[in-house]
Amino acid sequence: MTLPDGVERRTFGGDDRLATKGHPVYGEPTDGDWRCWDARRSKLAAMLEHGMDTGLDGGETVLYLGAASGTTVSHVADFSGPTYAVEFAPRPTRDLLDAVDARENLFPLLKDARKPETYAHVVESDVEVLVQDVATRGQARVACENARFLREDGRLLLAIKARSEDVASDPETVFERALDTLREGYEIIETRRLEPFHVDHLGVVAVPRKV
Amino acid sequence: MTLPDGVERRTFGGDDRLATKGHPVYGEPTDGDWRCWDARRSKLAAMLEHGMDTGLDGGETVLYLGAASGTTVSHVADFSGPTYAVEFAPRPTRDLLDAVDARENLFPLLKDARKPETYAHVVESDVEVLVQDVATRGQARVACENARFLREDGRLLLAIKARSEDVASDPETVFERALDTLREGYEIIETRRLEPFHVDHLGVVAVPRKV
Amino acid sequence: MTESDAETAGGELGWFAGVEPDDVEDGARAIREGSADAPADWPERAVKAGFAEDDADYYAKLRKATIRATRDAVTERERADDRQLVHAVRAMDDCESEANELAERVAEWAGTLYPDAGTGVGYARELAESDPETPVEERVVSLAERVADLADERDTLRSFVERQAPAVAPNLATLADPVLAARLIALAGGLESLAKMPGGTVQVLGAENALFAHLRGHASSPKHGIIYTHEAVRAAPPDQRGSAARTLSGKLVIAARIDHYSGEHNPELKAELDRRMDAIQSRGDE
Amino acid sequence: MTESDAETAGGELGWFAGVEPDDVEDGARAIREGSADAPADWPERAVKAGFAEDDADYYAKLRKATIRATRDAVTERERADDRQLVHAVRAMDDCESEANELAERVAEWAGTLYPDAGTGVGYARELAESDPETPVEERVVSLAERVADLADERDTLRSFVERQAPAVAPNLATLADPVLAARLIALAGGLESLAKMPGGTVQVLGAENALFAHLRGHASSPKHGIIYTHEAVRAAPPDQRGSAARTLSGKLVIAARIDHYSGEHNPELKAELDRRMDAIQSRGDE
Repeated sequence: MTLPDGVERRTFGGDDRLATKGHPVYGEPTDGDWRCWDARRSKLAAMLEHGMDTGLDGGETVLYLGAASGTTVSHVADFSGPTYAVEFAPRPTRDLLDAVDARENLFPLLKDARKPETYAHVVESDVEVLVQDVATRGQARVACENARFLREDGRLLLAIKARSEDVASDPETVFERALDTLREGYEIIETRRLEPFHVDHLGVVAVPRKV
Repeated sequence: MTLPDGVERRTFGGDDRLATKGHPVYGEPTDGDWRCWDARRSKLAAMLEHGMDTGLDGGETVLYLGAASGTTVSHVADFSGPTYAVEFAPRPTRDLLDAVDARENLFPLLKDARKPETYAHVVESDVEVLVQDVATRGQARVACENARFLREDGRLLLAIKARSEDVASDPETVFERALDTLREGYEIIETRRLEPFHVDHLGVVAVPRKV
Repeated sequence: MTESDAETAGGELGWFAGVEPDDVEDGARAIREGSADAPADWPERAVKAGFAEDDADYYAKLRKATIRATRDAVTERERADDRQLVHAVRAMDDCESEANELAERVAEWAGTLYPDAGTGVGYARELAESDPETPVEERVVSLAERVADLADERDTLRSFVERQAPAVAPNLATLADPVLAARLIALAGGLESLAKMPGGTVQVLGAENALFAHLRGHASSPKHGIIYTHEAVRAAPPDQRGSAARTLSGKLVIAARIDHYSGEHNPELKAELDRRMDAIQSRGDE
Repeated sequence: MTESDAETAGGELGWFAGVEPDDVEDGARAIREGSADAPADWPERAVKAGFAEDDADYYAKLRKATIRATRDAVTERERADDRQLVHAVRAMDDCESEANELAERVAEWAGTLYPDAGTGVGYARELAESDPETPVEERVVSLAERVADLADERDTLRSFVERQAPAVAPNLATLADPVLAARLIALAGGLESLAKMPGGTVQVLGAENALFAHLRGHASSPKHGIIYTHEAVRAAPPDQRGSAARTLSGKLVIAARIDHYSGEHNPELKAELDRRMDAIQSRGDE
């Protein structure tokens, strides 16, 4: 599996880590222009570390749901084209705005990912990658609702957090239920548990279902 | 193990059951003067069915704690001498009074078994058998408090209900704790689970500790 | 050493001490009220003290006295159940009003968070089942859980009252419904007080505020208090309500008296009430 | 078919529709308030409609407008946090008073059942842990659990308030304690209202009843409302309390203004308050 253009493996503190080129955002280790992209802090980086078939080449148009304070989306913007970052909570969005300051291709939106109609007049159609990392119940439903933004051969890169769905059930059961819902809008290409980087998280790569 | 005088095995509805001779009390099956003493309805009968060494010969002076509506204590009075029946709740005691009507040797007391000083002026000393079936927490403590009534070589016949002590812990743990408390006042001769007649109940035979 | 010395030495007296051999009532009182730290050979002592001729005679006397003591104690304890009923119905009303109050706070708060927020205990129950996503939502949902718990508590107390009222006051609970019966007992301060009230007082129980206003000359005399919630009064034609309330409260007092003094259930009371109410109803129809 | 026909045909309009190319503020407004069922190729349409020269120009304009929109929305949403704080502190007081009320009922009821019954929330917590033995006891213990739950809820709300108040109003929460800060915001009806109040009004917030009595001529002017709970007022010598309350409320209003308009924490405010309070204290000592 090759990494996207703009993502490289570099050595930080003696360890081999993913890195992107850009202005530092959250105090991450740097090496010249390169900034460390730690799989322990980013589910997308963990998917790349696990060699999942993300389909990322670099330069894609991206819709990122659940941008939080911008840790991951700042790396994504480093190697992508226009990147729309949706986040619902005001406090982390303050930090996200700092990451935006140093990136020309990053567009922040304080919106609820469960309500795509509130940003469909801003986010363009046919984005090539939909990255989703929201920690709310109904994560698969959110992905289905947002399929409208993705082009036919685009990719959904989804991290499902079991505890956000259901703290009482066993994670595998939760994942199966989520995948069942996801299949209403997507064809699933690959799934993989994100341990050891993220406990009880499932990485999913999917493409929109042909209508 | 021999049964006490006045308790016999007889056939009721094709089954071999314990029976005592006396006026029927609660609609139990009868066979002539004999009334069926069902181990499913009586913990003391279950102890006899299991062949526990109750030491009962018949004709003993008995203090019965937790007489409830009189189901078991009426059988006890059928084959014993003076029988003191202590019960705390008024409603079942109304029924107990009916059982008393037909038994010259049964003395009802609406008293709290946790407060023996409230009936020590009525119940005589040196009773030969202390039967206890109270469904309150601290069953072993109640037995210790009432040891004062028992003669040196008398027997405590105790049924411990696990759920009355602690619904959350496993019954064996509960029984162990109760037996530890019981040893402060008694020497334990025999213990036995009362399944299948009574779930999560422990039958205990004990004698007062030599001082 | 005489026997009375021995008893003093032991420090303890049996139930029969000071009781005349044939005074069952006094024996029963001694059994109920007495106490001792340790038991003794009471049969032997009673014989030696001349209370009984022999053991058999002692046990016969003991039996009579324990039966009498236990029967009295049962009656008294069961009578105390009316006080438990009073506490239960008051607690039920407390839970009801607290659930409603807190539900208002929940509705007000949830309204700032959820566009589809509703009101009342029903909405709070719904919200209590939902999954909070922010620390604020956690607090609102948790508050909604408190509302649901209080409403459940009220429901359980209501079931308790509905079960207990017929046991405490079988006739009153038949004429009124069990909850109304419990409320009347609560307002009167007990079944005994209710049984001793004139019908006119029962008629306005629960309308004390209106009654005081009337006595101060500010308002007309109230025609009914809480018994207004009884269907016989509510169903009566408006101009017959005073008459219906008067009749009902008279019957309720009779029911309370039977419940207090005999405790026997008398179905005839209810039939009589229904006949009287039908008559009042048809008077209105003319 | 013109571009505007095409847009109408698609049924959807982009955020830039009707927005002047250089009007960032209006663009931001459209981003925040607009909506569409489905996305479209907005960059292309914006260029065709003459809103942008090319894609690069469109994205530059989009970026400016989204940053502005998001910054405004964040500020507004965070400001709404003061309202959440108000709800939280009111809910906290509700839970407190309901727990106390219900604890009284528990104490009254338990007193009829247990000789060693106590009173208050503390006793209810104790009782809630006990094992009921009769149906009545089950109800009382369950009611005690409701008290314990409400008291826990109050405690959790207090922690929430203590965490949130410094985020919403850092300076106010430093000068007053966080709970008092929240209460002042609640009494004023929001941080903005508090920021706009004269010091004299803040001084008597929470003493409205006493103030109205004064205005109707029934009482002397109240010297302090809820700020009386502040240690600076309570610790002042009795004849200096009015002065302490006046000084404190003046400083609290300044704190509320900084919190509302800039949000920057200024430790100097607290130091200044302490100096003034020391001066008042020593005046009393003379």
